[in-house]
Amino acid sequence: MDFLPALIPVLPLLAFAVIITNGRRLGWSACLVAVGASLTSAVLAALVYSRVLLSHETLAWSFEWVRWGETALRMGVRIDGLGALMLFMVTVVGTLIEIYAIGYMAGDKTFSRFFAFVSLFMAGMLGLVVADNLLLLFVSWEIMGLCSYFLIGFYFHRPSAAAAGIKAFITTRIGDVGLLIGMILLWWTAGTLRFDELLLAVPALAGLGDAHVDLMLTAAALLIFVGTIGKSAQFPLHVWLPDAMEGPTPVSALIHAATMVAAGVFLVARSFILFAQFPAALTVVAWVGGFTALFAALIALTQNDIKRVLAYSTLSQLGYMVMALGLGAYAAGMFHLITHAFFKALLFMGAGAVIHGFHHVQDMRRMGGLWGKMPWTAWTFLVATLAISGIPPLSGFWSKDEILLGAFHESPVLWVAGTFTAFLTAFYMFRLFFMTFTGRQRDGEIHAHESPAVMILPLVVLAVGAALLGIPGSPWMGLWVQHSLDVPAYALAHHHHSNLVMGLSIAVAVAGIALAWLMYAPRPTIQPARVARAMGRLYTLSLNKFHIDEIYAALIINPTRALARGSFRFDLGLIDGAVNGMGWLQRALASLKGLFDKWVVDGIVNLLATIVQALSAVFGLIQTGRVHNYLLLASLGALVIACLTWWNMG
Amino acid sequence: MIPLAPFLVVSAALVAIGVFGALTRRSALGILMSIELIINAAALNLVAFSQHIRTSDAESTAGQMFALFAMAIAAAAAAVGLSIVICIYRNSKTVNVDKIDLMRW
Amino acid sequence: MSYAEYLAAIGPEIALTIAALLVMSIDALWPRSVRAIPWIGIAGLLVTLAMLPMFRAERVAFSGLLVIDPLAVLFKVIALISVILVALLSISHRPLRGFHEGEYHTLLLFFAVGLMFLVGAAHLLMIYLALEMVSLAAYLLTGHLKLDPRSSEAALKYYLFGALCSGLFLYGASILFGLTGTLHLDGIAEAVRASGLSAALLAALVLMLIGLGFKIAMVPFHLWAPDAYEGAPTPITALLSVASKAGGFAVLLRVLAVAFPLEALDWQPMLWVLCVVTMSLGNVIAVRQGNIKRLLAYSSIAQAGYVLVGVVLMRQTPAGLPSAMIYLIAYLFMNIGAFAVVIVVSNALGSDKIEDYRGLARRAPLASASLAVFLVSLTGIPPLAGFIGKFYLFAATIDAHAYWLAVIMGVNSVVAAFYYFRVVRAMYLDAGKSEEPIGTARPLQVAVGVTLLGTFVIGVWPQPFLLFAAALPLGF
Amino acid sequence: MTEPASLLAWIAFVCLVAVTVGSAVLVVTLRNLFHAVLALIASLLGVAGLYLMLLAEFVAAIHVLIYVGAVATLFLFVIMLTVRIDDAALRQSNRQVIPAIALCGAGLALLLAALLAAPWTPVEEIRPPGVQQIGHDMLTTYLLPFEVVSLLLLVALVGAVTLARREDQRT
Repeated sequence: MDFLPALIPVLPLLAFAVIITNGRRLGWSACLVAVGASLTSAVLAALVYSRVLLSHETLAWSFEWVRWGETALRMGVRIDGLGALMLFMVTVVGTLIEIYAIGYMAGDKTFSRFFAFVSLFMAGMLGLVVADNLLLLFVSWEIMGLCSYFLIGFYFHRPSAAAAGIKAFITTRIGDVGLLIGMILLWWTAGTLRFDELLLAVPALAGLGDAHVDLMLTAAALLIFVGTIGKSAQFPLHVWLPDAMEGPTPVSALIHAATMVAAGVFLVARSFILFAQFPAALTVVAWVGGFTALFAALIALTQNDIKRVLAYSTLSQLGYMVMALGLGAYAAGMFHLITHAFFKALLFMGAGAVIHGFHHVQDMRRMGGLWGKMPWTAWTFLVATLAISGIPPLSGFWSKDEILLGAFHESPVLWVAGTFTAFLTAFYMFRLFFMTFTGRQRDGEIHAHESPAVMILPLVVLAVGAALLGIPGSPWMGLWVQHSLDVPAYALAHHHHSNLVMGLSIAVAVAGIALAWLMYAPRPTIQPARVARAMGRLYTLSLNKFHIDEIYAALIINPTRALARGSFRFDLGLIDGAVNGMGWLQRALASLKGLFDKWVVDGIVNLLATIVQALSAVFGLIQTGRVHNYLLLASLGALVIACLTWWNMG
Repeated sequence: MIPLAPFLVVSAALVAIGVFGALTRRSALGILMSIELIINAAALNLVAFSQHIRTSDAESTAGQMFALFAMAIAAAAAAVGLSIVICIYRNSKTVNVDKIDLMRW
Repeated sequence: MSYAEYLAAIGPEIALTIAALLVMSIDALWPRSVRAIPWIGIAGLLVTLAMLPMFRAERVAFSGLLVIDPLAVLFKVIALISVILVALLSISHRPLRGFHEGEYHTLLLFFAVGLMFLVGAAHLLMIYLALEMVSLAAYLLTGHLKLDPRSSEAALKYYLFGALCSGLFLYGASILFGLTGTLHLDGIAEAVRASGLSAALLAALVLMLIGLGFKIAMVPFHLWAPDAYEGAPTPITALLSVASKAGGFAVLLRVLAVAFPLEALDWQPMLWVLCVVTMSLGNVIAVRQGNIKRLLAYSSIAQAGYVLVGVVLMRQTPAGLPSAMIYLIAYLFMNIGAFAVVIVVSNALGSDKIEDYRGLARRAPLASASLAVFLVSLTGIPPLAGFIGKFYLFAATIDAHAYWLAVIMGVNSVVAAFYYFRVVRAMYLDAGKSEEPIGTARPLQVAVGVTLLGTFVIGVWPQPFLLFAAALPLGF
Repeated sequence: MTEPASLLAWIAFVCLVAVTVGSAVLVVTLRNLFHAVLALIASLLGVAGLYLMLLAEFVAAIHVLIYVGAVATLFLFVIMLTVRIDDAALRQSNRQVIPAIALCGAGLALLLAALLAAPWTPVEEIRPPGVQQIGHDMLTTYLLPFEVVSLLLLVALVGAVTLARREDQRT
C-alpha cells in the first residue's frame, strides 16, 4: 500500500510504452490509453491527497538503489502536503488537457505519437513530484526536458517549430547542468540527497558556522536555482518559453500550466530548507523573480500574437511565484502555482479553441467579435482573464494578494514592482480579451465556429476550478490550502492581513481593466496608436522585447567574431603557406558570415550556438587532411607539454 | 672504453633527424625510413644503457633483449606499412602524402 | 614456473589464439565455409569471455612481465565484449561481405589477443610488444577495404601517425630504462622514488605519453582519429573508438599509477590541461561535422576527455578510477550501439551523411529510436548509461574539490547536446525524401539489442557495474 | 669505473658516428628515394658498428640481418614498385622544413640538456652478457614476449599479404 503513490507516475509511463510500441495498431484509440492512464493517476492522486490531508502524515516508501562504498543511494517516493496538492493539480489539469487534445489533434497524422509523448511528459512531471530525493527528481526533470524537445518541435514541417524545440532543450539544459553540479555539491557537503535527511542535515551543517561549508551550501543553492531559472524560464534564460508556443496548443497548455515551468518553482520549494538557511541565496531568488515578473509584463503589453501574450504572461506569473519563494512566502508561492495552473491552462486552451475555430490564425488584429460566435469559449475565457487579473473572489486574486502581502512586509521595492505588474497584467489581459472577443471581426474572410464538445468540456471544468479554487485559500477559510501544505517550520510564518495591500491590488486590477476598456473597447476613447506614439521609444522597446537579443549580439558575438578572425589568421600562418591559406581564409570567413546571418536572430542559445559554431569552424581547420601537418602539430604539442610541465615544476 | 654520454648524444641526434624526416618528407616511403631511424636510435639507447647502467643480475640482458624485440617488431611494422603504401599507390597512383587528403576538416 | 602455471595465467589468451588460428586455417583449407567463419570467431570470443571468471585470481606471471589483477580483468571484459559486438557488426556490414572475410576475422581475433596481453602487461617490453600488436592489427583492419581509396588513406594516416608515436614511445621507454635500470613497472617506481625528479624523467614521461595519447586519441595526439574513423570500415571505427581506446587507457592507468609516483613527478597539472583541451576541442569541432562517422569520431575524442577526468583525479579521490571505469563501460555500449545503427543506415543508403538521416524515423522506426537512445545517453541524460557515467565523474570532481573541472565538463555537456541532437532532429523533426522502409539484418539486431540493454540497465540499475568498477583498489 | 678509452677506440667511434649521423641526414634530405635507401643502409651499418663498440655482438649481428637483410631490401622493392623514374627529380620535402628544423633543433637541445644532466648510475665495469645468456633468457624470462612476437609476425604476414595482393589474383 505504501508504494501506491509510486504507481501514479508509472501509469503514464506504461501508457507511453504501450502507445509508442503499438502506435500504428492503436490508431485513434491511443488517446484512450493515455487519458485512461492519467485519469487513473488522478483518482489515485485524489486518494493520496485525501489521506495526506486527513492524517497530516507524510507517505514515504523507498528502496536501496545503489551502494557506493560507504554511501548508499535510496530511491523512493515521499508525499507531504505540498506533494499531494501538486499531484492533484498535475493529474487533474493534465487529464483535462489530454481530453481537450482529443478534439484539438483529431485528424493529425501523428495522433498516437502525440499522446505517447504527452504521457511521458506527465510521467516525468509526476515522477518529479513524488521523488523523495534530488536524484530521482533530476531524472524526471530531464525526461521532461526531452519530451519538451519532441513536443515543441512536434510540427516538424515548420522549421521554426524544430528550431524552437532545440532552443527549449538547449536553454533548459544550461540550467540542468547547473542543477546537476549543484546537486552533487550538495551530496558531497551534506552527505545525502534525500529530502527528509536534508531537512536535518542542512540546518546542522549551517549551525557549524564553518565558512567553507556555508560557501559550498550557498553555491549548491544557487546552482540548483540555475536549474529553476532554466526550467521556469526566469531572466536571462527566459528566451525559450515564448518560442515554445510553436508546439500544438495542448502542449503549450501543458508546458505553461501544469508541468514544465511549474517544475522549476517546485524544485525551489522542495529544496527550500537550503535556501531558508542562506539569506543571500534567497535574496537572489526574490530579485530574479521580481525582475522577471515586471520585465515580462512590459513585453506582453505590445504583442499581437494571442499565444505570445499568454506566453509572456506566464513568464510574468512565474516571476511572481519565484519572487514569493525568495521572500519566504513559501505557501503563497505554491498556492499561486496551483491557481495559475488552472487559469493558465484555461487561457491556453481557450486561445487554442479560438485558433482552432479561426482557422489557425493567431494575430489578434484580425480577430474581434468572437463573443457571439463562440459563447462557451468566450465565457470561460472571461473567467480566466478575471482570475489572472486579480479580481475577487476568483482564484488568482487570493494567491496574488498573498504574494504582494509578503512583499509588502519584506521588501517595499518588490511590493511596488509587484503591484505595478498586477496593473499591467490586468491591462494586457483585457486588451487581449477585448481585441479578440468584443466589437466586430476585423478580418471578414474567416468564418469562425465554436469547438466540439470534447474541447468545451475541459474548458468548463477548468473555469469552475479557476473561479472557485481560491476560496479554500482565502482568509475567509483561514488559509486552509496554505496550511494543508504542511509549511515547514523553517519557512517564514504567514504575514498579517493588510487591508491596504488588498485594497490597492483590487484597485490596480480595476484600473488596468478600465484602461484596457478605454483603449480597446469597440469604440475606444483613447486610440492605442496615439499612446504608442506618445510613449515613443518605450513602445518600440517593449515591441522589440527590450532588444535583449541585439544586446547579446553587440556585447558578445561581435567581439567573438573579431577574436575568431584573429586567432584564425594566427593558426593559418602556423600550419601552412599563405597560398593555401587564402583559400581557407575566404571559405572560413564566408561560412562564419553565413552562420552569423543565420544564427544571430535572437536569444542566448543562438548566441551560444554562434560562438560554438565559430569556434568549431576555426578549430576544425586544424584538421587539414594532410598527415605531415598532423605530425608537426603533434610533435609541437609534445614539446609544448614538456616545456610547460617543466616550467610549472620550476 | 667509450663512456655512455657519446652514445646518448648520437641516439638523440638520430631521433631528431628521424622526426625531422617524418615531418618534412613528402613521400610516405621517406617518412617510413625516417621512423626506422627513430626506432634505431631507441634500440641504440637500450643497448648502450644495458651495457653501462647498473641493473640487477636478473635483468642484465633486459636492454639488449628489448632492442632485439624492437627490431623484430620494427621489421613487422615496416612490412605492414609498406603494404599500406602499395595499397595507396594502387588507389591514387601516388605515395606523396600531401596529395592524399580526401578526408579533412 | 611450470607449464601448468603458464596455462593458469594465460588460459583465456591461449584459447583465443587457438580460435584465431582455427579461423585462419579454416579459411585457408575450406574457402567455401566463409559464412561460418565469423561465427567461429564469435564463439571463440564468447568461450574466452566465459573463461575469464576462472582466471581472475590475482597473480604475477612470467617473471613479472604479466600481471592478472582487477584492472586487467576489468579491461579484458571490456575488450572482449566490444570485440564480440564489433564481430557481429562486421557480419552485416555490406562492403565487408565476401571481401577476404577470413583474414579480416583472423586479424580481429589477433587484435583481441593483443589487447588482452596489453591490459595485463606490467613490463615495458611487454607493453611495447602488445601495443604494437594491437596497433598493427588495427592499421591492417582500417585499410582492409583496399579497393576503397578512403580506407587506404585512413590506414596510411593512421599508420604514419602511429608509427611516429610508437617510435617516440619506444625512445621514451629506453630513457626510462636508463634512469632506473629495470623494465618492470614496479621496479621503475622504486628507482624513481629513490632518484626523484629530473628533466630526463619528464622527457621519458612526455615521450611515452605521446604513444599512449595516440592510442586514446588525446589532444594533441588525436589528429589521426577523425580521418581514420571516417575512412575505416564502420565496424572498425567502432573498434578503434572503444576497444583500442580502452586498451590505451589500461596502459595509461598502469604506467601513471604504478611507474610514476606523484611524489617524484607531479603529472596531474599536465594531464588536467590535456583532459580539458581534449574534451573541449572534441566537442567544439564535432558541432560542424556533416558525416556521422566523423561526428562520432570527434565525439569519441571528447568522451576520452571525460574518462581522463577520472584518471586525473585518481590520486585525489577514491572515486576517481572507478568513475572512469564506469564511464568507459557505459561508453562501450552506447558508442558501439550508435555505430551499429550507422551500419544499418549505410547498408541501406550507402551514405554516412547526416542530411541523409532526415526522416529516418519513418523509414526505420526502431533503428532511429535506438540511435536516439544512444545519442541521448551520450549527451548524459538520465535514466541512461551516459548519465550514470557523468554523474560519478561529476561526483569525483566534487570530491576532489576540482570545481573548475566540473564547470568545464558542464559547459561541454551543453555543447555536446547541440550536435547529438542535430542527428536526432534530422531523424525525427525533418522530412525525408523517401518513405521506403529500411530493414535491419539479424546480427545487427542482436548487436543493437545488446547495446540497448546495456545502456538501459546501467542507467536504471547500475549497482552490479558499480561493484565491478569498485573492484579497483586505489593503488593497484 | 670503466677504463679510459684508447685513442684508437675514439677514432673508430668518431668514424662510425660520422657515417651513422651523416647518412641519416642524407636519408632525410636526398631527392632520390633510391639513394635515400642506400644512405639508410649505410646509417644502419654504422649503428651496427656502434653495437660492436658496445660489445653487443649478437645484437649487431641480428641488426644487420634484420635491417640490412630484410627491411632495407623490402624498402627497395616497394620503391621500385611505386616510384617512377621521373619522380627522382621531384622535390622531396614539403613546406614545413623551416618549422621542422626549429622544432627538431629545440627538441634536440632540450633532450640533450636533460640526458646529459640525468643521474645515471653507471656500472663499475662492463661485463656484457654473452650469447648464451641472451639465448637462455629469451626462452625463460622472456618466453612470453618470444611467443607473442611470433603472433605479431603472423599478424603482419597475414595482413600484409591480404593488403598487398592484387585483387584479380583471387577469384
